[in-house]
Amino acid sequence: MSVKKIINDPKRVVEESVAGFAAAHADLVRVETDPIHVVRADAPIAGKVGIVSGGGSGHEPLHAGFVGFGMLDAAVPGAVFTSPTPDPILAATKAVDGGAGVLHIVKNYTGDVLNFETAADLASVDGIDVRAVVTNDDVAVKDSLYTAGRRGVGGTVLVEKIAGAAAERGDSLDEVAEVAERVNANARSMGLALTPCIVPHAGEESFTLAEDEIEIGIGIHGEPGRERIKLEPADGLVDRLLAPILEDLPFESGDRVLLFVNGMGGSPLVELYIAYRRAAEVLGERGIEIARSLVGNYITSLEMQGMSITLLKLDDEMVELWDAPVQTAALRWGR
Amino acid sequence: MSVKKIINDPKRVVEESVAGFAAAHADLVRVETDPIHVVRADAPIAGKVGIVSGGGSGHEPLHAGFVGFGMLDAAVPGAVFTSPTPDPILAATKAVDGGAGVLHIVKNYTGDVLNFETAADLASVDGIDVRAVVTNDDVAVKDSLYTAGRRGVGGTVLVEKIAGAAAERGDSLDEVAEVAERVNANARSMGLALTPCIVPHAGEESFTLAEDEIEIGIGIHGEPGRERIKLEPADGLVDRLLAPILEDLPFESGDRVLLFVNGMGGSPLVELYIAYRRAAEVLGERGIEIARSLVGNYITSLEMQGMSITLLKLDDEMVELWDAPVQTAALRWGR
Amino acid sequence: MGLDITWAVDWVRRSAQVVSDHRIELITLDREIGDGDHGENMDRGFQAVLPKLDDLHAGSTPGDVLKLVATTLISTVGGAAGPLYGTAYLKAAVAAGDSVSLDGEAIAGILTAARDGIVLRGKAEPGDKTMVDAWTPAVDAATAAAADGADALGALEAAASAAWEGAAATEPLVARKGRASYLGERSAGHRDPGAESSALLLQAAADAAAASAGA
Amino acid sequence: MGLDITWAVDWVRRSAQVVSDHRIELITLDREIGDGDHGENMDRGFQAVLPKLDDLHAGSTPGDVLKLVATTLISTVGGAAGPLYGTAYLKAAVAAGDSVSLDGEAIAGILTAARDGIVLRGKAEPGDKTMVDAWTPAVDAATAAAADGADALGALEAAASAAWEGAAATEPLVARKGRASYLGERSAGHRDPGAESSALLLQAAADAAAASAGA
Ligand SMILES: Nc1ncnc2c1ncn2[C@@H]1O[C@H](COP(=O)(O)OP(=O)(O)O)[C@@H](O)[C@H]1O
Ligand SMILES: Nc1ncnc2c1ncn2[C@@H]1O[C@H](COP(=O)(O)OP(=O)(O)O)[C@@H](O)[C@H]1O
Ligand SMILES: [Mg+2]
Ligand SMILES: [Mg+2]
Ligand SMILES: [Mg+2]
Ligand SMILES: [Mg+2]
Repeated sequence: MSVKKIINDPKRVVEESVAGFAAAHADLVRVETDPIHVVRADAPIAGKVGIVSGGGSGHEPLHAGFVGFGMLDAAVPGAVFTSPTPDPILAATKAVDGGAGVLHIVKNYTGDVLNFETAADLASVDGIDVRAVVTNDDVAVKDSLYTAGRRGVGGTVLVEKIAGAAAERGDSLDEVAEVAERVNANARSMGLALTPCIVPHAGEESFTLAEDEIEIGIGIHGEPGRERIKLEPADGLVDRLLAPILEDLPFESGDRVLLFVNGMGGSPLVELYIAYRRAAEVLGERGIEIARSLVGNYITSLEMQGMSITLLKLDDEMVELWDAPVQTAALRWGR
Repeated sequence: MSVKKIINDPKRVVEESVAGFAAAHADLVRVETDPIHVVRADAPIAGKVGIVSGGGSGHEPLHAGFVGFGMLDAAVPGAVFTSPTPDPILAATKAVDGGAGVLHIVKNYTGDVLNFETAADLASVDGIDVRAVVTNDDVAVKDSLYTAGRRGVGGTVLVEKIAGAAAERGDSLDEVAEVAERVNANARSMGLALTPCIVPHAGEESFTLAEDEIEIGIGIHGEPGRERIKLEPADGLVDRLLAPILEDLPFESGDRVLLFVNGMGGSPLVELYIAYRRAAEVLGERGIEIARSLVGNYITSLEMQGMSITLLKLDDEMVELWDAPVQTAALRWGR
Repeated sequence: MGLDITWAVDWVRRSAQVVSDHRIELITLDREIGDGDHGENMDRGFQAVLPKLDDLHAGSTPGDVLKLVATTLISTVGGAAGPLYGTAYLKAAVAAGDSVSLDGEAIAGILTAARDGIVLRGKAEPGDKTMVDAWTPAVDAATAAAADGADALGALEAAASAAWEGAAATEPLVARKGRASYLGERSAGHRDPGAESSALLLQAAADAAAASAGA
Repeated sequence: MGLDITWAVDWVRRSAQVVSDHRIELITLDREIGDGDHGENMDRGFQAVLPKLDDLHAGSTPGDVLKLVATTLISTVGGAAGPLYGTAYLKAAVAAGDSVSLDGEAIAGILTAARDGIVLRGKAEPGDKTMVDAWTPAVDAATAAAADGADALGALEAAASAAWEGAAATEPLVARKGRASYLGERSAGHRDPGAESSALLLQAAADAAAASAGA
């Protein structure tokens, strides 16, 4: 075995990991194995909009770690870095449909979009009302005809929390979809990697970096970024991520934001807080108020070292929904 | 800069990181900088036993991430992998003394023990009633005259949670110390590393490992373990950690346990759950009931890849205290 | 001589074989400008098709085989390639209809339908550095060959060799669709993994046709 | 000739210098059988002492300097070495008392007190592969030299050279105290970092004495 990981058969990584997740969190979720999907223990909830998200594995705790009260009703993990096929998405959609319709939260990648689309088509045939919100908050990618469009990254976590709270309080499918769209439209992210990651079945680093090089503008699939630069001190790195984020929306003096400093999986917390410190300083200088914060590894790329920063411009409803109780394996407060 | 980390000046890592932590969690803690210690926002609480822990930095979220309602009243972070000096421990002890005395939770390392001892001596001079509980749950170390004794590792997190809940419900210093001792006495841990870590000021790997080698029996200070072996599949690794744990207490059929699969900082969650799956399987075969679980990065060694497993034999009071509400940056439920 | 069910089944077996043989190569190409899973995804998909071939009933047509491939790839491959290849085989199956034997013109029609399915789902244009850059020249070559009177083998041989040229021609391109597009200019200088797998599959079709002609 | 406040201050300055010069070496030794911070810890401590030397008032004694070093190391070094060295300097300060000039016997007494302080706190015995293995031969050598009539310089030179031998002699030992003990047998073959820093500090004391004698 050439890959240095705590795994058995590389082909069974997702299956075994999900089994472990199910055993560890039996109070929150149940897991179906054929096809694999993770469902909130008490799903379906009659009259509540169901929320399903999913995508390739390797980004944990996204998405299964967010299944539970006040967030997702189901998560569909694909193979590592590979969007799930329509079957488990369809199965999850059926499992959480409580008659009020189902929202699909889809990160904007060709594969995710196509597979969720097919599943949604099949679900409507079964009479389930499905809406999809496609997250695309990554400013590292130009949103133009010449790309597959911006990727869904850190903002996805915020969309899932806030839409989840809206569904939990009884909002309709239209309302839940609307707030999800609003969060996505007001979120901007950018990430960097100090090291690549290793996909278990590939057995080699996703890209190669010299001792003193880092990748700016990486996504979450271990793919290289837009630009390779020499390593800089943390403050400079934060500034590089924040500048394009701030000018894109734009974020302006007087705005209230949620500041989300996310680890890519392999960076120690101590570093994420050093980055948070600088980000808070920059926002302070610009008169932008940090009303809420999230720091930690929430949307990752296996063992990649690096971070992403997400800014979400908040309105009162978003703050209320952010603060609402949530009870999942990876995000929990209020109960 | 040769060290690939998100840091500025290697000598200011702890200071800047704690500043970021303070800014991100101003609702939970306040941070004093001279000397550095992190105090629960509402400390001191009159009539409540104060709980202080601390140790070298680089193990985050331990300990600052556990400051808040139902857990620690203060955390004292030393330099990276270096026990704090008595001054900040003393300052933290004074800051959290609500008249009911203060419990020091100290991991068994020569430096931690000596520095906390000195601080406790100084605090008693100031009339504060201080008790210390020294955690030493690491079965990788022989507890004999020929070592510095077993190290405090994963069990420390469980001691902090459970003692914190006891203090929160109003137990006396003697009672809090007693339950803390009881948790420590019933907890056993062992860890392994797939990769070393890099202390910022040292700038080099804490030890070197070949592509196919791992260290069994590592502690949390980036120090090498007892034994170096060839990499094995996850199930075999889990078995290697569990065997000495199980026989040490011993854990027996009919026991109810808390199973804690802890990441050393750099291993993806997906791997920790694969390990959890096997651990649950082994315990099931032995008739040991997993009553509570914790999976994630809670006591780490910077970016080290690896894991530790902790088993705690539970009694009813421990379960009740484990389930009690906790509100800290890294562990939160019930409020 | 037309191509029948034997050819279709042989094509699938050969496809599974070449994809498995080139698994690492496809992973490596995808690692360079994507996320390193294309070889794994395709291999998982075709390995899943193999046992299902045994379930084909006596009177099955090439179209039935194509449909079987389509549904299996859709439900096992995932990623971008799963729905794209799935749609390709599905549209090809529709084009093949109930025919028990496919001549040059039928083959050209099937390939055209497959390519159109990929474009319908993925919205890529030629030059975007995707599998479309292997399929479009392949379709053109097969259509021209069939118009010139080529038989099914001739049409597939023309398609395969054009697909290889198309795959090679993706190397200098800057990607505008799929994951490689995130790299911008840095995507140039690498071959598109989906174009490579497309050429492999079309070559397998031609090889199966040659074997069936030789038999 | 006895050693006075000038020597004491010079010793501290030289200590800070050698610890800084050997910072990486001490880190490396500690990385091999510990956690790689010993050089950083000692350097942080002695750098913190330096500015405080300016605050010494006119009539300060060697004992005052030792006490200043003790309190500063205790509050800045941390780890195991902080309290151990801190206690060593504190006990040494007590032994030095109010003396303004220290002869060979006084030096031997001071070193003995320092070593006893380390043992009191750390409970290590000779052969446990700790700084005690540098201090104990140093104390023995200084005591013997003083008994033979050596002056302060002579006592310190004897101590320093014995400390170096003691530090070297830790290499084959299996550690039984401190972090290196966790390694068991694997700790053999490496020099103890605390023994090395002890030898460096005692050498600095001897060098300062030589300079003061030469002056
Ligand atoms: N929009 C598209 N149209 C046509 N082909 C595409 C499109 N997007 C991606 N592809 C093809 O898919 C291939 C990647 O497939 P794969 O690696 O399996 O999926 P993913 O990109 O989701 O990891 C690319 O090499 C490209 O040929
Ligand atoms: N119990 C002890 N008695 C004497 N010296 C000790 C003891 N424990 C550790 N030491 C000394 O401390 C040194 C390590 O100091 P340092 O690296 O600064 O602290 P830490 O081990 O806490 O990281 C060891 O090399 C050893 O000489
Ligand atoms: Mg993929
Ligand atoms: Mg240390
Ligand atoms: Mg791919
Ligand atoms: Mg050390």
